[in-house]
Amino acid sequence: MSGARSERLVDEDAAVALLESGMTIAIGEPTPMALVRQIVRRELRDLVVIASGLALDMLIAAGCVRKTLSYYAGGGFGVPVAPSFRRAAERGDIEVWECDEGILTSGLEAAGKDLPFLPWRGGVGTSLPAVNPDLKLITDPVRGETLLAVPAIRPDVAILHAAQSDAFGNVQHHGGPGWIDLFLQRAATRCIVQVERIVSNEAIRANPWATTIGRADAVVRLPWGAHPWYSRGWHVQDSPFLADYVAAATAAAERDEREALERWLDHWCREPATHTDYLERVGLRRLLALHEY
Amino acid sequence: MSGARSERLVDEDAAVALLESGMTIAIGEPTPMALVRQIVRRELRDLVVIASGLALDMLIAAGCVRKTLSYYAGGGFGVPVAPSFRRAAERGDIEVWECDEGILTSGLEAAGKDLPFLPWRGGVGTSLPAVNPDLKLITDPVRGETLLAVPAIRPDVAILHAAQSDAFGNVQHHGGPGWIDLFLQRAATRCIVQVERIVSNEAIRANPWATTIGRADAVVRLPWGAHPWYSRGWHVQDSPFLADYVAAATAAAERDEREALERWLDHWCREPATHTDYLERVGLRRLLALHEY
Amino acid sequence: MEADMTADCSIAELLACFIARDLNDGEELQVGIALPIPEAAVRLAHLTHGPNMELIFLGARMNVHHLDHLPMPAFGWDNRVVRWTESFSDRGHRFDQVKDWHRRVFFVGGIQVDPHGNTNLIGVGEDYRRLRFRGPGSVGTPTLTTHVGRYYIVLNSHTPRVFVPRCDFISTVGWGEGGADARRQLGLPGGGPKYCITPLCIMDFTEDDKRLRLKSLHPGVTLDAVRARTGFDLVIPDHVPETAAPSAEELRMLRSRVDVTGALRRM
Amino acid sequence: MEADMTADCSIAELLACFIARDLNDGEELQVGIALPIPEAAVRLAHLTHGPNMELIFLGARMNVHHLDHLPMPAFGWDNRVVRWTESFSDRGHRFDQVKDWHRRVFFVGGIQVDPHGNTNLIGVGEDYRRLRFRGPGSVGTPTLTTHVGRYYIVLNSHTPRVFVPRCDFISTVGWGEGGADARRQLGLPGGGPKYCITPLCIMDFTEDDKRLRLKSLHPGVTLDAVRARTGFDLVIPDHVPETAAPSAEELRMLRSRVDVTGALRRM
Repeated sequence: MSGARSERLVDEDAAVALLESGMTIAIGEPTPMALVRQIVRRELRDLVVIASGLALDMLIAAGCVRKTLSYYAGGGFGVPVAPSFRRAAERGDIEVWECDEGILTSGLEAAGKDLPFLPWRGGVGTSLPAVNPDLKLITDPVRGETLLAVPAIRPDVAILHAAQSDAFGNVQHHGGPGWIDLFLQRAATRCIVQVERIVSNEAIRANPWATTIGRADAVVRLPWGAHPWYSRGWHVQDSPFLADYVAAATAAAERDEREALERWLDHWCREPATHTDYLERVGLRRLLALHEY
Repeated sequence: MSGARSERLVDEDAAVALLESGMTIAIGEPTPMALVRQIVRRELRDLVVIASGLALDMLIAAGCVRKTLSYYAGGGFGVPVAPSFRRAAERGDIEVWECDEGILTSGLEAAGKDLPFLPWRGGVGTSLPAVNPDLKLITDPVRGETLLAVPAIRPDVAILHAAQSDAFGNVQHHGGPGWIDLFLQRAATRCIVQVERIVSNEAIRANPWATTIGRADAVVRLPWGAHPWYSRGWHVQDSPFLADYVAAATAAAERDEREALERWLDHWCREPATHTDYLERVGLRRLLALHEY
Repeated sequence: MEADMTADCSIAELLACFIARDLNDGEELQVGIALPIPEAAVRLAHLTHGPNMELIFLGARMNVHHLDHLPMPAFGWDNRVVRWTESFSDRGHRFDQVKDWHRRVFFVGGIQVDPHGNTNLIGVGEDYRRLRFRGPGSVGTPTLTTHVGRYYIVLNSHTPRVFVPRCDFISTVGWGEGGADARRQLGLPGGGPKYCITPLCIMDFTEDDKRLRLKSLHPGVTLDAVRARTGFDLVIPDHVPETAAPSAEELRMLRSRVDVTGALRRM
Repeated sequence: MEADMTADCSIAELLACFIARDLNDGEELQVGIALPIPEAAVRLAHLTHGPNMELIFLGARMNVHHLDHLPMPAFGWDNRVVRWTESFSDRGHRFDQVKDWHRRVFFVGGIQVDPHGNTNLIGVGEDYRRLRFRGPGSVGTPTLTTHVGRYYIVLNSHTPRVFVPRCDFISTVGWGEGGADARRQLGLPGGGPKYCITPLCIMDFTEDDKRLRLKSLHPGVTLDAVRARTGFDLVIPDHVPETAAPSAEELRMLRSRVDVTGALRRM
């Protein structure tokens, strides 16, 4: 009748072009590693990140991070504390906005609701308000209880990894969107989602209840884009690959031996120009072996 | 190995036995009319209700309601204002806790989060805090903005209508759970769900993302249990049936002619001992005619 | 024949076409229940010039620009309206992304409207405990109108009982006590009411004081009639045009692809 | 042969069986990542005496009592753990029904623990801006331990560096400054920590002061060893029993139906 509906499907370059130095970038889980690698490759700087695990550690190792809103930087990939995070935090190279999951989601919810703050109980009695002065103790106006006032957290961009989307940004996760992805999407000014595959609009409408994000600002098809992390419903994590990173990052953090880490970042982040280049380096055999779901 | 998993599937009598005079009962939408009729039939009194439309008006007409947390009592079934609600409110026969949808959901969310209150912006500048002194104007501790502090709303029981459940209380709606059902479920001490059909646990596990309520306290199979209201994915509303009620309730409210209304309540609520008795009165032909989805 | 078609255009049809023309591609259009004129308007706009509009009915979000026609089942209160859904706003929490409502457009009714576009759905009377007329309640309008980019006040009648110098109760804040920064001072991020639309006329708001101003009169309606049926002094510009009639094409689209049962013609 | 089986039981196996026995049917058991002992415990309890237990891993809720065995993939951090899901807690908002957590049981680790069961995952050092050891952060433990019915502190090591008179930072409040009403005074609705479980012993809390008290010593561990490796004075009852060994049946269940790869035996 009068023009056609605009697509929100973009290519890798266009997606990364939405990210800039100095931004607050929120990184979902399952982790959108393809976009994270591009952040390293393009040498974005002074980022404020909401992230954990490999993505957080790699971005710190590559010098991209000024500040992290941090609830957890450990476990998950085989070390008690992510090595680059640990070193940078101990030296004061990065600023840490200390919180927990309930505080973080409260701040994100406040942003989504266009409220300056939300109250939260978890954290009362702990050191969190002492080490993070943004968390104010308040007396609630109804029953006089002591609560934390968590200020709104407003990321510039959320980057997420999901199972599928149509060309119009209707995203559907498999097996749940991870614990924080929807909070990030609702709070962020823009949302970029990398997906395993693009499906028809009809496929979305056939099960609209499964639509987890109704209008992503950009979707980009990046199959295996969460590697070496897992992708829900598609493949498991690549544990030996993660162990390689941890070894290199630990040597850099604990013994100031940065060579292996820089080699790792060069080989896996800086040299491959595209995600497909990266996947070719990983190798099809290795990728397919992760598919025992 | 050691006993079996307990079922949460109960019959109609056992479900209604969980409801008592004086309780705060939250009624979902699509409306669990079969349980609402039983409330009338069993003459529960002094209820505080969260409800709208036919359920609200019928419960007021039958003298069950002391107070209503009310965001909307109109439209929907063919009148600008629900007639029995209007008369009772104007005469002061019921107490009205005036709110809007955003305020109501904020109070329900506060209850689910075990917080004494949540702040909300919608309603600032309106008469709501003046007519409902429970809504306090506060100055937010972060940016000094004026907001409403909405106290937690804690229903004793939520009663809902949904598409299906397994015997263990894993409930799945079709086409969305209505705008408020999940807020009610999260806030209420107990949750009773009437469903169109019972499915196997395997059917639930085949699509766990569709599970909207993970552990209803009781589920009861009441096919066509939302009649004369609609049941998402099953049947449309029975508009002539609703018009009959409206005519009777309007005569009672505006002209003090209660005869038709009492006859209506007798015939459709007080005389049928069970939901099946009710359905027999409605007639299979009429029920099947609503199925053009 | 086309001339005939526009000549017998009903006021409801006129208003639906007026609103439709005022909606922009890319906007998110939310219509509550029992508002047939806005419901027809957003469907018409979507089909005629809104390939990127999104319609929100009963918590379901859809883009159905590609469909041949968008009939109106029971004006929003028929669940079949969700058949075209792409996603549900009630998947999570309905009000958890209000920060993005700046691109949303909404419609409100009212039992009273004051000179600054504040409206009342609560009731009429001095004493809240003894109302002369108990209204339906404010539904989601306080929350929606606080945040949406703009909204329209759409009324079924235009009488001094509706247009009052002061609402007995305010359920949605338009421009408060008046003034271009009235909403900012109250901390309301949304853009406020744009037009007030009645069976007699269309009104907008003055730029400085944000007071209701006559914008156009519907065919056959006199200025005196509007004055007589408004309970306060409207701002009247020197020249008040007639509300622009729909084009034959708009009417054809409305009647053949949206209001196929002729509900608006019978209103 | 069964005697042999219990004789070569590892400490990790002993603790998994101890915890499993302490879990009640009908409870909701949430285990975070990298906690193999609690993970084995909840699976074992579910199979042996918990037909109405619900397990929560990675935001997925399941009841898998009917399955033959519940292997432990990568201790929680392998998404295949959600294969048995009945519902997802992250469908809406993860923390929107904490009011019902009184029937939930949780497990926390810590890099420091003080005499009242307060724990620290933030870091070690006097100055938060220059920590000697930066910890991983508190994950969801402040929120979970505020609300859950009870929780267990489960540690991989028992040294004076872990058991300190005062945590440098507190990420989860156990019993605060002590006293049976310490949590009530802080407004924390949850039941607090029940046991503190280490490779050497099991501790509970005194009823009045809520101070850590030795409850049982693991086989081969002396009282002096525990005293020497605890950085403050534990309350020591007159009689301290040995931690009860698992039954042959429990061990058989654990090894054949839960820890089929022998991960706990190798710890």
